[in-house]
Amino acid sequence: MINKVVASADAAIAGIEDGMTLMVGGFGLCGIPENSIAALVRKGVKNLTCISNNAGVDDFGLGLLLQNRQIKKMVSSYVGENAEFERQMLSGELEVELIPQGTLATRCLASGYGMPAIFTPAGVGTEVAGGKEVRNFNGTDYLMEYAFDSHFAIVKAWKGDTSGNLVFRATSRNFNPLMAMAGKITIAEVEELVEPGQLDPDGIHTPGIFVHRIFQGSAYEKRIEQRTVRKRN
Amino acid sequence: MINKVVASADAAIAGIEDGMTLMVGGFGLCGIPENSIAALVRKGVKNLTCISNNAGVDDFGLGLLLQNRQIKKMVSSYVGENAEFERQMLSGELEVELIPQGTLATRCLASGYGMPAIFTPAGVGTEVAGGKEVRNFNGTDYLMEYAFDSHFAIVKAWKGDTSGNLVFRATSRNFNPLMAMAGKITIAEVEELVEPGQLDPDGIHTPGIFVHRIFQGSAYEKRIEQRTVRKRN
Amino acid sequence: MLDKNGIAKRISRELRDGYYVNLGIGIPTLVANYIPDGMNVVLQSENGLLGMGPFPFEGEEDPDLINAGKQTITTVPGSVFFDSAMSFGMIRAKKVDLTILGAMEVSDQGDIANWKIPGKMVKGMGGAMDLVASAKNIIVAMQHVNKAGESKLLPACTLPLTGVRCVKRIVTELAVVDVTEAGFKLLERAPGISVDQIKNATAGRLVIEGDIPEMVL
Amino acid sequence: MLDKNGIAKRISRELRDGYYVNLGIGIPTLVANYIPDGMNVVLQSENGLLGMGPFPFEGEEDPDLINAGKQTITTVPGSVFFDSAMSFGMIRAKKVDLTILGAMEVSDQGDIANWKIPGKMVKGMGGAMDLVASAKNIIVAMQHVNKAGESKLLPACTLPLTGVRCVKRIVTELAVVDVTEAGFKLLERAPGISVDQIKNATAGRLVIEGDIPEMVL
Repeated sequence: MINKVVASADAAIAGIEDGMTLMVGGFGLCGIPENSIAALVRKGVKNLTCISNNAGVDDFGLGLLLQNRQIKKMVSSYVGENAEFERQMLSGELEVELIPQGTLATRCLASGYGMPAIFTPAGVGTEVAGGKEVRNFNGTDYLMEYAFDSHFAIVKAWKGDTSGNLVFRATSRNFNPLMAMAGKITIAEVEELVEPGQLDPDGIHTPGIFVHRIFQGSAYEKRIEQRTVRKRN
Repeated sequence: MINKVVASADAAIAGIEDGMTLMVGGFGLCGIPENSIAALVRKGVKNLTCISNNAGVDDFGLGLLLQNRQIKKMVSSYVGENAEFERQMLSGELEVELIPQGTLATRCLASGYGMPAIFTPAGVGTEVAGGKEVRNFNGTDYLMEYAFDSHFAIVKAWKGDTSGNLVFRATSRNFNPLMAMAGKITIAEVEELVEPGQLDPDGIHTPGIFVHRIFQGSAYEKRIEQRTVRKRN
Repeated sequence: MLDKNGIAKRISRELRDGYYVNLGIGIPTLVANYIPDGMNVVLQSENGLLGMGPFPFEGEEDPDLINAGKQTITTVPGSVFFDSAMSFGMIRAKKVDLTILGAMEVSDQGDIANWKIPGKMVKGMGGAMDLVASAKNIIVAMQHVNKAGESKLLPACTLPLTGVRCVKRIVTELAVVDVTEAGFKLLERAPGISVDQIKNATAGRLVIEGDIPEMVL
Repeated sequence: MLDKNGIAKRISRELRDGYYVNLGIGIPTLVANYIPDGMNVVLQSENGLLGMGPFPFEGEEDPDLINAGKQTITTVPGSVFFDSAMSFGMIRAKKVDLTILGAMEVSDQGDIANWKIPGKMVKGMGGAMDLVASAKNIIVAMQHVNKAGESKLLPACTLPLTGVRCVKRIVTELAVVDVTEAGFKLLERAPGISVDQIKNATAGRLVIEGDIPEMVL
């Protein structure tokens, strides 16, 4: 097996330069690559375009890059709950492209599967359709949407082996396996790094062929955005 | 959870009528729905169109339906190793549509994911491209291929729970999860049927929402087409 | 006049045994509290879960286990996790039987607006555009009139659209209406609400045929 | 003149550490026997496996574990199984570094024919059309001439095509040639084979520049 292990988050993000496009996994703060984001803050690369379902909160997740003025453009489906984001967007410092969540996911899938474009009914008849090709199949209109083109994808998995095979846990899976497939260079951070053969070959979500660099992250904070509980009776 | 269990293979194939289109999982004889095929032979439905990567061998798999003259048309990527198939095809009794294997798989995926068409470079410039729309993206030509439309999908899994969640084993996965997603009505036979909660929710390949009927098969023969071994030193 | 829980309770009567259901944020989430005993309904959360359970007990929150509203949740036996492409795949392929979501405006052709108010901070459509474009059955849970007393059931939406000609049924604090070729068709009145009150609160075309029964909750 | 194992051995010199490789049926399968010690090469089998191992020991065959040629095989530590859509997804997305397959004919523009002979029973293209359309590097392992002594390296294929302008390199019993704008470019001679022998066996345009070295095996 091919060894994809790098020593640290800082080593993993080598080659990420000003102006590049990054895909960043996670849904809200769930399943985000915390260690890699911290390394990007340390590195200080600027003018990034980030394709990510959300933009973090003010002081966590991609919010840390926003605080540090490292992001030029966000491509997301939902960017609420982030005052600094709102300020930068309204002041024109930050460019925002909003995309339906399923379209975002499927454009990642298209990249990973080598399909240049897909058809989806999401957004037909809305401002999202502006400038896009509309095509009717069997009486239904669909928008043609293109595969994403990004320099790097950065994802977070639960477990991974040294050859880059990844397993995700619960809903922290979300966009991670899709972006892992879509990156020209894919960086994976994992909570637990194991040797090849220690993951069930039937249970791997992302085959290592899609992953170029892997490292075991540390000190995961896993912040909860909406802590909702019920009382014990 | 919703209970999808039916009593037998014969009960599972209820509603399959003459002239219908069926997707049948498996690659060669690996991962084929043996019990359901036997039930189709017993039922004797005729003029079937079968979408399946292969056509079995003379006396096993879909070959049993061919022997019994139940198939009008095969949609496959490879149909070698079947003398009865060859005889029926050359005599004009059997219609055959050959499709590149990746196109076959992706047309199933398209159905399962509600995408009316996909683009693939496979077959560009060959006779497979005949009559199809060719479209250039970023300097490469692609064929537009349509999602499959079938009445039933019949798949074989290793384990399944009563709500239809499926887990496949090794390379018997192949087309099974794709066809499971693509069927208007999906029938799954499993080697072991368990209660909801007994399968790892992170390790399920096909969510039960795609499966309409499930039953535990019996007496799996699992015939091997090419028994290749090496000597112990 | 119904409160939010009343709207949710009325919508729960639209559930059928064996349904897979996607519940939006707000009133739709409350519908989960009124699933009839013994009825098997599976909740889909578009961030990658089939079989959403109730909120966790305090101290048992799992940061890796949230719903599309980013709330901590639990699973039920038979739950399954998947990625976002498969999640919207099953939505797009119409495997989800019923989608219940909120709206700012609905037109009498079934258009819906629920994601953007010009001049205000736009948070994004999330999965709403995918859900409304693909759902085989959409019920909207909403207030009949806004805080200024203006109808939200309109001849045409004034806000940017989320989807066109997709809403099938609307449940409000005043009424249940279906979207038909002829406009909003009044089906039921909320307890104590008159047909005239509903007429006055509805700006879009309203079809009233025969006696309009009061809702059974 | 090389035998089949010789061709496979020569092709094995094209492997690089860290490559993901798809091997077709026939001579390409033999390449697996010549992977240099210590080189990490991962074999992809398009029926849904990364990390194909050797054939099983007798008695250890697993009917659920086969390769694309339907042969019983084994896995290696770190192997992973996936469905056919993901398998061809990774092929289409050019994640497989090298594809080695057989051919009936190759043209001097890189067209390949390897799936159909008119008048004979057509078995189907299997995954060949996907592989040749998408591979970032394709090496063809084939005989230079057919049993009748006719060249299979042609100005244009006579058989139905599998793919167009896709073959990069060809290894035969006589030679190694690259497909270039100017036609087949002769790179190496098989041991004991002269340039003239190769010329005589090649019907397509053949570019010969300088001294042509003998293969190192």
